[in-house]
Amino acid sequence: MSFFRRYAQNVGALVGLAILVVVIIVAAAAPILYPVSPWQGIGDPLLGPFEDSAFPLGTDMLGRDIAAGLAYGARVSLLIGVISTAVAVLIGVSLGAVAGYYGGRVDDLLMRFTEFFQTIPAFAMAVVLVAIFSPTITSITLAIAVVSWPPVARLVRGEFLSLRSREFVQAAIVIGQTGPRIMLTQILPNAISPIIVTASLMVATAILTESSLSFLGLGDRNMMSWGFMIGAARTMLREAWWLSVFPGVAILVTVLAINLIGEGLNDAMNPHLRGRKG
Amino acid sequence: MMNSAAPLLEVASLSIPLPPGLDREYAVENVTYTLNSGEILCVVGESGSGKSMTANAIMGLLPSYLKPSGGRILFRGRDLLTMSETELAHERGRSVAMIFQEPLSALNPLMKVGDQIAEVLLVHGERDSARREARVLDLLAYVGLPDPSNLRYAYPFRLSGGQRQRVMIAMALALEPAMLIADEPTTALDVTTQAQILELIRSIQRAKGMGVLFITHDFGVVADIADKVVVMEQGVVVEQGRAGDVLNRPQHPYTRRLIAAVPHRDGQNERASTIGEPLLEVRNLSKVYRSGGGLFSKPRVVRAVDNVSFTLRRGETLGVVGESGSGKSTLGRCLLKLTDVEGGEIRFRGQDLVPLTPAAFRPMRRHLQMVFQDPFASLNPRQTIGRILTDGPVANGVPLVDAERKARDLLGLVGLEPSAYDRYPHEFSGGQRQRVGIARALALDPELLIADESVSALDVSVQAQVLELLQELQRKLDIAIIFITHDLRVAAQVCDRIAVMYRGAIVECGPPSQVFDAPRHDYTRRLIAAIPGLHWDPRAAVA
Amino acid sequence: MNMSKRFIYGLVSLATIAMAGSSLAQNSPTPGGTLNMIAQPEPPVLMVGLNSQGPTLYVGGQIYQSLLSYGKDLKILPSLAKAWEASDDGLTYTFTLQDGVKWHDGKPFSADDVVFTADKFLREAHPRWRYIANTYVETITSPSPDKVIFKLKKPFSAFLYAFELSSFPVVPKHIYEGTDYRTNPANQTPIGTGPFKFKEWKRGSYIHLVKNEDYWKEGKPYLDELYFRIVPDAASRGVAFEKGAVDVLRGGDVEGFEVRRLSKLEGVTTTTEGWEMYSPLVFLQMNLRKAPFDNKLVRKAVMHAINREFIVKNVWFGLGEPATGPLASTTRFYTKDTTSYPFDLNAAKKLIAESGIKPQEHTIRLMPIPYGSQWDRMAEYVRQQLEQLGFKVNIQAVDAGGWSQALSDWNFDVTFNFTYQYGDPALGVARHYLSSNIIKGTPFGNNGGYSNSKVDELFLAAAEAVQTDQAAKAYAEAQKILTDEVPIGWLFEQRNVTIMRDKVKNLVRTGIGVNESMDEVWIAK
Amino acid sequence: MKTLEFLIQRLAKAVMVVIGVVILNFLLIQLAPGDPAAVLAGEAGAGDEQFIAQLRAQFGLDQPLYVQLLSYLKNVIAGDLGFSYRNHVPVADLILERLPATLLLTGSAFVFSLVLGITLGVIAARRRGSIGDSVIMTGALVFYATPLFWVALMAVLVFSIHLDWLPPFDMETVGAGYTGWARVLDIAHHLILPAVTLGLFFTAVYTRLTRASMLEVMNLDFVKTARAKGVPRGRIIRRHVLRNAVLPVFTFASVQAGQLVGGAVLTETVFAWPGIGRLMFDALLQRDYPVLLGVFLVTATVVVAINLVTDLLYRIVDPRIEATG
Repeated sequence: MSFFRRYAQNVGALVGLAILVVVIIVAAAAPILYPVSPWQGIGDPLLGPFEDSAFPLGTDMLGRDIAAGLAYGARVSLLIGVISTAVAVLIGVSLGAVAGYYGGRVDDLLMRFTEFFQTIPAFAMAVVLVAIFSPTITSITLAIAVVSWPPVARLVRGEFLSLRSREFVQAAIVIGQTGPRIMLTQILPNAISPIIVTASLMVATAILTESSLSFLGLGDRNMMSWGFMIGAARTMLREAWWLSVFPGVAILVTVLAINLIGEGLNDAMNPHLRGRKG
Repeated sequence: MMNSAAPLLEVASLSIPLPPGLDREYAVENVTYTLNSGEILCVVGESGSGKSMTANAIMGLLPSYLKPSGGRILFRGRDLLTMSETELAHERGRSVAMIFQEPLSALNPLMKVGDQIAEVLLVHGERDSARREARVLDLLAYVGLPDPSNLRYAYPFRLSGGQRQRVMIAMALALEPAMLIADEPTTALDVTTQAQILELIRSIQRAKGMGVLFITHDFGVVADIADKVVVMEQGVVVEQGRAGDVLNRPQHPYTRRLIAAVPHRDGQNERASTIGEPLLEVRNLSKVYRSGGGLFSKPRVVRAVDNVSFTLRRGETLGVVGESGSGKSTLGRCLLKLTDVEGGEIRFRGQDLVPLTPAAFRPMRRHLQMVFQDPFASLNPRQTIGRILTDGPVANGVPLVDAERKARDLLGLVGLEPSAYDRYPHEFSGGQRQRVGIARALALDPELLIADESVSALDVSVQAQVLELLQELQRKLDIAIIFITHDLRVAAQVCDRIAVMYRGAIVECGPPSQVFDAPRHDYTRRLIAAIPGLHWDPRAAVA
Repeated sequence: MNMSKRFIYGLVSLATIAMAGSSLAQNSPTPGGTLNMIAQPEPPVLMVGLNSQGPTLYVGGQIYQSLLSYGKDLKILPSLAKAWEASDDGLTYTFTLQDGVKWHDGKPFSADDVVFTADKFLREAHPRWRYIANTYVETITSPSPDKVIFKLKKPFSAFLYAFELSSFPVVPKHIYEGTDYRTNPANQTPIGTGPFKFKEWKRGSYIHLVKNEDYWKEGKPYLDELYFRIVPDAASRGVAFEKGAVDVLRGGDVEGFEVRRLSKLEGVTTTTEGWEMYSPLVFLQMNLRKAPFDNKLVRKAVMHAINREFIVKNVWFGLGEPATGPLASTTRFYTKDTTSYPFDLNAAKKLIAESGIKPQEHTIRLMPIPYGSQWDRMAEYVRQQLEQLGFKVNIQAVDAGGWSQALSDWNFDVTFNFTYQYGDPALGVARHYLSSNIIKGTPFGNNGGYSNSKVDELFLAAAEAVQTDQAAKAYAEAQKILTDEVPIGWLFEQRNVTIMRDKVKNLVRTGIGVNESMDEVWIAK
Repeated sequence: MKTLEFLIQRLAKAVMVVIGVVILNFLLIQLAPGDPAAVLAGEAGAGDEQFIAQLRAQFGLDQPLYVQLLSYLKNVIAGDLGFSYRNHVPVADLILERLPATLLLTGSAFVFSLVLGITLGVIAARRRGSIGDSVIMTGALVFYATPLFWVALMAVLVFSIHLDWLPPFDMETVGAGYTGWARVLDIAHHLILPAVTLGLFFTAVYTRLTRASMLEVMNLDFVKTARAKGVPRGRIIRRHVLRNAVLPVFTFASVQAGQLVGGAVLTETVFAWPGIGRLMFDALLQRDYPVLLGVFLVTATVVVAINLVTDLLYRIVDPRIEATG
């Protein structure tokens, strides 16, 4: 059965994909849907949802459109999620691959280094990094990447360690391929499915982390993000619930969708684990 | 409730359909056989023949997606298929017991073996812990395990493969069931251990008068223990009868083919070991594994390869035979520098390979190639056959066009369709994959080929074909082969000389006739004595 | 009118104030009870001499006392000094101390403590006092145990306003003399002269003070115990008040819209009084060293472009008044006779056009002061308005450390800041405009780099004026010049609201509000 | 047997990791703009350059970096975590005062999430495909996707404000003067909301993990052996599957233990819990570096200690470790 057929059999995964596609479309079309900057107060302050048809989700204390904020926030969340994950995967795969393939001292050294990062609570570390380098979208993305690579490194190391002793890798050595080439063309393609699955879940975690950082006031002040919206409105929860409920739901739904996709990918890529249903 | 007139077990027209979308409709179709008390019935067949399926059906251990669609399984006249799970659980372990192929994974790693045996007694109503303990000690002693009073506190990982299987047998015997199902119980074991376990099963069966359903792929084992034989192919019983009849006068072509493929000594293959010039000279090669060293304790040292010396000539086949842990595979890895070496020399065409750095050795690798054991693990599942075959030449500087042409030629040489070039490994059977593995090695025009258990994972008929291919290629290309195997019969069939390894050292080396007929070392003698079906001549059966 | 005469005899009957309080409450004080408050953020230390942040003063003000206090009308009131006197030339100030004052450890309080505090402790540890002491004070002596004499080098009209709690907390000489003030372990168990003694500080949880039985005012304080709770989350603080866990919310404890909600609750009283001494004034600090803010017309345009009414109404939920100039309208010497800048985007755009600046060529870094979400909202609003003038604006988020550093090193384009007035422009206002105060290293100097010798002269003249009307004239002229030149974009005067339950009586009595010793506070049963 | 040696080896490794973490953090913090002296001066309301220079000298900030690092390391090894000039107390006192609160919070959250997570995971795995399974797994997925701070805010809104069941913040009733069991109960009452909030995400993680692990173990050969022995299903789950299935969950949980402290930063803020998570955050914003470093050091030590204990327990639970380790 093809990968896509297997994926399509998973209803949850399809729903997740559909939601994510909608989020992506909204994010991409934000400037068309809402040509005015989401920071510009264009309505009366604190309009409730559906009070004014021009602002179906209401406005905040400065009269900014919540719906526009959500649309632009999707861009930030996805951007940070995807890029930080990409960077983390890059670091994790490089270190994990080298450690797992070469083993011995190199492995020891790299894993000890990884341990340093794992010993420090990831979120606390992210908070410190962002605070130190001042919160910009770059520093936030990098901080999330820096705290999320260790699990990838461990995973990749494990995969490489076990794949390295597999016979096709031994065969590649015997036919005279060089180490880097073996890692890249023989082992990596075989380790890629768990990496993809992990990466998809990391995107979700990164979005959550960004929102938590924003909640603590460590978001990029020039980028409208969901976490920022909640952070800015959380003290008004009881006065103007819509300010924090809508972005909260947006995070929940998006992260949920990505998790569903991740599970779908996992099931589709590891067919031997299937047959659980029914 | 017991019907003493009925046979112990009667499988009648049993059919189990496979889920849709697979290559055949039924896992087993219309299978019928009977087993009486005091009898050993061997179900024999190759992988995918459905031989284990009936056993699992009897125990009610089929995976949830498989449900028998027809037939009956009568145990003492009662149909097991209509029993509830509770009723079945009541019978399991008490009336019917089962042992499996992999004793390590079949035992709970976190439970002491004594407890695992005692659990059978407990769940079947023995509430008195002192009686349970006494029985456990009895059983452990009965299956021939040393020092039962200590051993019952051991965890499975502490035991050897043979000991684990003995624990499994003790567990199966705990309530003295009327029937024992043994699903390939010796396949994962060394040949000498296998002989002991077979002997144990046979003696218990006789002593207790049990009926044993014994599933195996090995006709040698069948020859050793079977009273009755059922031969299965593709889910269907093709032939059954008394052991002597089936083994010596096989009727069905498939049975005949299987028996013909059983490896055997082939005296005609023996050539003078002086032909050709020396290609590889190994002198005093040693390899030591250290493990578990700490601050205060000395590391455990295993001399995996201990002072090994031999010479290999062009066009010669040297068999390296030994049981697991004998160091035979490590020797192969040392020769290819897949692992570093403690001491000694490996002179290839006069040059010592030992001191070479990996980078310096890489250009020479093309001369020394290897065919691996596992046809599934040795091919990169993400690469096409073409890519697999061209990677080596390309890595050694051959232009891609030339490499591709050569690869296509090789496909023909190893007997594969040209269309195989663009397909992926999973589209091929085990034997075909092993042919690809051979082609990959040959793509580099090697002078030395190391075949590490290259046919062990294959079904016997496929094994015969691959062995034939290797021999034919060797004749054509004049390659020297080091043939590493645990199976003396296979070595005897293809090798010019045989080196027997035991605990890292070569204890005996010589032409098959000498090793077989006049073994000098005690270990060799034990090894030969343990060959299953030693006194049965398959050639005579199909002659 | 001779200035010294105004202050010649300041011994005002404490009973007057107490009675004024009780007459409002319409029943008489009953002793006993516990008052629950919130310290937000948690003070780093309670030793007021080492830290003068709001919460430190709030809690420390119950332990430590200063020589003087100030009424809601900024009238000088006695505290540890029962009388004070200034010489006619404005160069000698004599303080007479209260009788029978004891430190919390039982040691008697005397003029030696005051001299030590002024000459040693605060001169080393207190940045504002050290400036005053080094600039104006010649000698500090105590001729007798109840008298302290300050001799000045030159007249300083604001001198008597420098003895407020945050500027001049009196510390015990016998504990601090000859020690490293910052690492002295006694900082953890503060010893003062105030109505309440330190009992326990469970960091992150609460600070517990208990009644000082030996307090120098007979029969005071009324309360038995004070709890200052630590509740880091603003919403939780609102809940704490609502649930009755605390009885008082100090200005800034909860955000503006919460004030609106909580003040409507049953049995709750609010007041904006008690901040007269500080009268915080919030302003936009522009860096005058760089384009475009080196251009006066641009600064005027900015003033026109920002709707200060909108800020007060929507960002601060009405808790403020738009500012008109450098002085808060609640303080002395304030004048209305200045240039005003009503909200007018067109006027602003016209000014930009006149200035010759091309706004689209400027990317302005706007650095909000990291003191909470309302400041962030204000930054977002200011960005929005500056963008309407055509500037590109980047908000540069910083934490307190980064803000302080950037401002102190003049490494900013625009930021917010605020100033406490401390009762006299010489103390709270002049520092932001004097060219002599263009110094690195402090966020509360003349960080924009404004320099006008006329303004310098006027401020100096006012500070050294012996006559009040001289000072008033000089300040009026300075305000005129400043509002024309806009060295700083004055935004609004904060109106901090103290919210309390009706049963809490006499809480806000003076111009320093809740920082005042709560020796007159009582709880109705 | 070899346990002592193992312990010494692991301890040495643990010390190395902690020192590594200290150095890493120390260097990291040097990258921060803004120095503590400037912040202090800022808070004091004014400050001249001389004043700040005096503060810098007092904090040792005028020394070269490597000297600061070396002297810090030396002090740490001697058990001295430095002096917080902002709070005017030794860092160790400050942290020790706040550490128990965090240990209590994270410990309760840890136990809560493990117990609940494993229980739900086992139920879901046993009833695979049933409605119960779907409900549990959907719940796990939702809590896995909900921001922690959001859950915290909602929990306060519902359980404290509307229902008035649980106190919305604080660790105990201030000024109530409870002692003995009354105090324990009081603290427990206050603990419920923050611990559950902090634990929910991890509960979701452990539920998913346990279920997957259970299903995997259920497919292993020895489970088949147990069935072939006639062991009833309930006993198979309890005696055979569960023990093997929770081992990876425990490993994961131990590795993740540090993450709870990260989450505690948020929880402690919302629930006014007087722990080190908030101390860390405050110290960070106020550039109180000795405290920040101290918190990281203590956290790392706790995490390393948890890992060590887990490893030791593992050696008891899983006999195979000793042979390979």
